[in-house]
Amino acid sequence: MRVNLQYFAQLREQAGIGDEVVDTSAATPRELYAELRARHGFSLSADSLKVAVNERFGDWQQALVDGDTVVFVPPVAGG
Amino acid sequence: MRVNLQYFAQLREQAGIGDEVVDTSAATPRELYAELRARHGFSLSADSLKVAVNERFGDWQQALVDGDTVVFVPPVAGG
Amino acid sequence: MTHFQLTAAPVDLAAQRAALRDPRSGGFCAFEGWVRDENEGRAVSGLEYEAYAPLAISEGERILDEAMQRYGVTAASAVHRVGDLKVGDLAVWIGVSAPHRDEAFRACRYIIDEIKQRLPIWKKEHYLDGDTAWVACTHIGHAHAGHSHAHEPAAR
Amino acid sequence: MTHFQLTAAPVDLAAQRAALRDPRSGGFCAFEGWVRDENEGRAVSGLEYEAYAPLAISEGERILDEAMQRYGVTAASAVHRVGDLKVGDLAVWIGVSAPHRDEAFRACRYIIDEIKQRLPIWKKEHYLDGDTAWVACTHIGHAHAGHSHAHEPAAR
Repeated sequence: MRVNLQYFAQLREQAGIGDEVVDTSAATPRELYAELRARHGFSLSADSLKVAVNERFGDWQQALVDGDTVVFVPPVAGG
Repeated sequence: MRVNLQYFAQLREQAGIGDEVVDTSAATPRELYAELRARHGFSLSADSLKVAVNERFGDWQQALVDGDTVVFVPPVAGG
Repeated sequence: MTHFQLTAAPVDLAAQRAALRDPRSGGFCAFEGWVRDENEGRAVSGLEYEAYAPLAISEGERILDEAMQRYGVTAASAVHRVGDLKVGDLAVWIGVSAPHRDEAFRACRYIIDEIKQRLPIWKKEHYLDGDTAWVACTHIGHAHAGHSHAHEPAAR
Repeated sequence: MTHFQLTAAPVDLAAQRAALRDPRSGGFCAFEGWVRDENEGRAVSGLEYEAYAPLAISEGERILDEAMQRYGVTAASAVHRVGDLKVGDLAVWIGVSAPHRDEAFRACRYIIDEIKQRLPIWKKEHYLDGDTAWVACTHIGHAHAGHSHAHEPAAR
């Protein structure tokens, strides 16, 4: 399965890229984040993030589908 | 004793004048208002008014002094 | 900075706001009172404000000082129109800048509530049917020490 | 009328305000967030805001809709800057018009609180000493269903 990733803030800086396409066997966002954290050395644990799938807030346990766009959302500070 | 009066809102309309100078024997604003109410037919009772003497909020029982400027303040509605 | 003004001319909003800018301020709250097209079910065409100016200004400055002290804000100002206004016109403008938003909101709210209760300013509503009435928000008192709302009928 | 915008350009305050005018509105409340010269004791030289734009905009619109429904206001809008800002710059503008002032204040406060908690927008502070840090107001959640404030250290 192939998914699109966009990175923001700390995740973008730590990954060194703003987006990427990955081939993965991760079934859920939780599994996908564990895989990417190991690869990029992300300092943030999944507990401090939210996840968005296809431009909507999603669930860590939802089933990923080929072609999904996934964003892991670091703690925010608008305003 | 001579005091200066300025009228606003309903009191101005009912008096038909914006200000006047009166010779009075009233010792306090309360006595003065009773006298003026009788003369001008003011509909508002003293209970619904505040009094200002010389551009400050004052007391209904304070002693009036020759030359004082007195304003009876109808219910307000700024803003 | 505190400053209360009465004016018969339209308010320069950009100038009012600019006067409150401060590098220590992270939050700015403004309130505007606009002339509405109805009040208590009656269609309004416009209003006139009448003020006892020297006392309105000194009491307005006092309210701004109180807000500064109570909420620790950086700057506050207010301006109130007098004379004839039509529907949609700005009747009162209040601005507050403060380090954080909570103080800015609370101080701004305090100022408008006190202005409505304490300033010797009177409002006469003109209705579409040709009638008019002096409108009373309240007897003069402290807004934040209990409210009392009365609608004073026209004295014509 | 609800409208949430992200912009890399300075905000046109007069245009934002004008869009909220309505003859049914008697009260207008605006909030502005300004870049402050310090945060938690550190001297700040400027900030950069980064946003996940499509989700920030849809979530911003949702917050405005919620405020309209909860408080029965006439109109509400907000605009948030992205990119580099310096001390004194406007980071966020919110405006609400409503029949009465209470709804205008409460809706405006709701919107800024929710924006700070829920929008995927990130703030990196630049300090006078050359250091930088990503600042977190909170994990994403509902501001009005319990607060949690965290200061996320810089990840460099």
